[in-house]
Amino acid sequence: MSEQPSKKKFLYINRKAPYGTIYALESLEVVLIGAAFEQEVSLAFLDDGVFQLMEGQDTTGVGMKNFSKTYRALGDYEVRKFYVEKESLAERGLSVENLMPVTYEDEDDDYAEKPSIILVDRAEMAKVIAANDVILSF
Amino acid sequence: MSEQPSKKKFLYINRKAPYGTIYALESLEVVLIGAAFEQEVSLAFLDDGVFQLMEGQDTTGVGMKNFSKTYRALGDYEVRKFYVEKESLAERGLSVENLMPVTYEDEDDDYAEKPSIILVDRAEMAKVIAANDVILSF
Amino acid sequence: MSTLHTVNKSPFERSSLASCLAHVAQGDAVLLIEDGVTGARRGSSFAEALHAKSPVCAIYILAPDLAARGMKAEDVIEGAKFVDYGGFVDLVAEKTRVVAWL
Amino acid sequence: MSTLHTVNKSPFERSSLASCLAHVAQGDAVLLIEDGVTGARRGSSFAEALHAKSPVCAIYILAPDLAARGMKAEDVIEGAKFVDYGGFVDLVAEKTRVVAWL
Amino acid sequence: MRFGIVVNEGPYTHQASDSAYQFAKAVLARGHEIFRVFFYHDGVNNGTRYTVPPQDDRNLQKLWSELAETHKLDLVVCIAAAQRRGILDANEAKRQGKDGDNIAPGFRISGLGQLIEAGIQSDRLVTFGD
Amino acid sequence: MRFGIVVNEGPYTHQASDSAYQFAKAVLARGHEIFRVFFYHDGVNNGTRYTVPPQDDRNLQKLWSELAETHKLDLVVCIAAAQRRGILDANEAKRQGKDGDNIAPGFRISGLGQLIEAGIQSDRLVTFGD
Repeated sequence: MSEQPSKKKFLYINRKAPYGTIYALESLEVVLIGAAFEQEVSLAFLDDGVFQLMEGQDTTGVGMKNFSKTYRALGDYEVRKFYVEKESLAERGLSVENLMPVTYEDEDDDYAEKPSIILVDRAEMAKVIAANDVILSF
Repeated sequence: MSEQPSKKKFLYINRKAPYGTIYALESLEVVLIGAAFEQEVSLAFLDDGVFQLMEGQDTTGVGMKNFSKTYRALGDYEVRKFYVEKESLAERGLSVENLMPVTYEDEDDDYAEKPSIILVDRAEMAKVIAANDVILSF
Repeated sequence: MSTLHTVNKSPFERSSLASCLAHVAQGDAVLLIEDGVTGARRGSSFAEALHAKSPVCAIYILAPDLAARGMKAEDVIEGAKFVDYGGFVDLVAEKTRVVAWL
Repeated sequence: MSTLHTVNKSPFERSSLASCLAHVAQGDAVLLIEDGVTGARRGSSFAEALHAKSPVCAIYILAPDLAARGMKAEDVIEGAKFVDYGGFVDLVAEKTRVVAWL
Repeated sequence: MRFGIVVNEGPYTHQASDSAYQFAKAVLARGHEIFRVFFYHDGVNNGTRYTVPPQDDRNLQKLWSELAETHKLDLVVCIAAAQRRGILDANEAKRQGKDGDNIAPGFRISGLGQLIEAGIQSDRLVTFGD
Repeated sequence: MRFGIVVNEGPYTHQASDSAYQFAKAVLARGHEIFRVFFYHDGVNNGTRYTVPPQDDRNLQKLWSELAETHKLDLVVCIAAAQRRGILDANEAKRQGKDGDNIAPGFRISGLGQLIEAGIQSDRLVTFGD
């Protein structure tokens, strides 16, 4: 039987818009639970997944739960790497200014507030995927 | 209350490939039941829906039920208009020769066997849609 | 005798909006709902194709779905009209038939 | 240290195969399963884009899914390789990780 | 005017059930009539009383059941689709030899003919799905 | 080698459950081990014993239950996803005040941590979905 590494790198790939389907919300539920397992965790937002991070989501009119605030809380759970694909934003007429600010407090730097969102191009996103051990797709 | 016409024109729009999802099969189940209601019925096959009519479907390896023979039996249920879109075929590298022959017996013409498949271009398909009263989408 | 077409999927993910636009008739209306509203985003790669159809058919957007996805009226293509669920009902009543591009 | 990418949707309906191909690395493999096999159809509007990737990564097709959709080996693009479910398992074992493009 | 509504997906996974529910409420608010709401494909999963959604989220089964009660709506779950997906009423459970049922109040199980009839009897048929 | 398998869609509606089942059989036939099959999203609907598919079609719930019994597989249904969709075991039914349960033999309900654990403990994690 093969040896298990003590720590694995988990990547959550988010490619779907929120609300039209439940995948964004149920992905977030896995991320929250997974944060307790002391693995390395990164999130990738590409294709329609970038809509999950839109600032100013207001679900009052559709009667659904607005879960967008949860992304901002992930920094407290040591989930601090949000890779967002530039080309996906551009195709959708979006720029990083349309996204909610997601930050974390860096305990190694006097608790300075630092951005969790890391803009990458498509080639860099391919490298992010290849650098992880376990890929969960939503 | 508005008057109900005694007869309505029903159009079944099939846009999905078979087996990957159940929509093609459950569309067919509606068509079979609907045939008993003495309405005018037409089927439209566009986009990936054209794959539903592929000749030679063999589901042995995937362990799923092969329901493709049912299309050929629809002539006996007075379902005799299969509008198939040319552009959808061409985009998928298909021609009408790749489709199963679907025919019906014309009781007004000495039971001559006639083709149910009617090839239409996109503009004609738009007219088919606009000529019907009730549209069921699968 | 015109048709209301509803599209509930993002045109960046699925071909349903493109297929819908290829099958509309003069005087029809297209209503974007659910994830379909993303297709109306100004400056997106789909905006031009959608806007090009506006002389043929009116483009409507279900406003509650737009708001849920963090977008405002000024974020979508020019000429698009907004409805709430009541306006959706009115559109269905005005047109002769509804085609859902699922 | 390469990746197996699985794609289960038709590229005529969804953007997942296009997105997958835009993110493969040299030496990766792409396996088309379920409705994804339709993307390998010879002469289709997607065939060239798929074939163009073959110098970068190998294209595999799950044969039982191809048969279910009425297609034969000669109906798909040149250079594609065929596997059954056992071959699918072998591909997973050979590669370091699996990405499902859902 | 008389409306028929078709719901093709289960609750939560797709927005279809939410959209159909909001649309149905608006139809009634506009003074129109709803001839029937027909649940097909995974839509049958709206009709199980076993769901327990998170307390801070909407309960779609309850919302449908309450709307049906208040407005005397006819909520029909397709029998063929329900059998494939494990939605049963007491009759079906008995007929199929199952030890229980899970149909929610206000929903009834019936055949696909009810969908065709909704198409014939309604002035407009509106479909919500994936 | 040790495999983890994730099933994200219910039976029949999408091919995901069929593909995952055929894949699982092939994993075992190749002499590999299956650490766990985790059912998430609508995948939880594979685990209801109330399904009655047509007699000329495969019964996916039974196929999974039998495979689990023969090979001592661990079939885990996500509790949060199951609550939203109405899949209950006897314990959950009691806890939620429901009058019955519908979990199928060989399936067990547990938390999302079981998915993370499958990712950690398996050499390969393979996902089937929509």
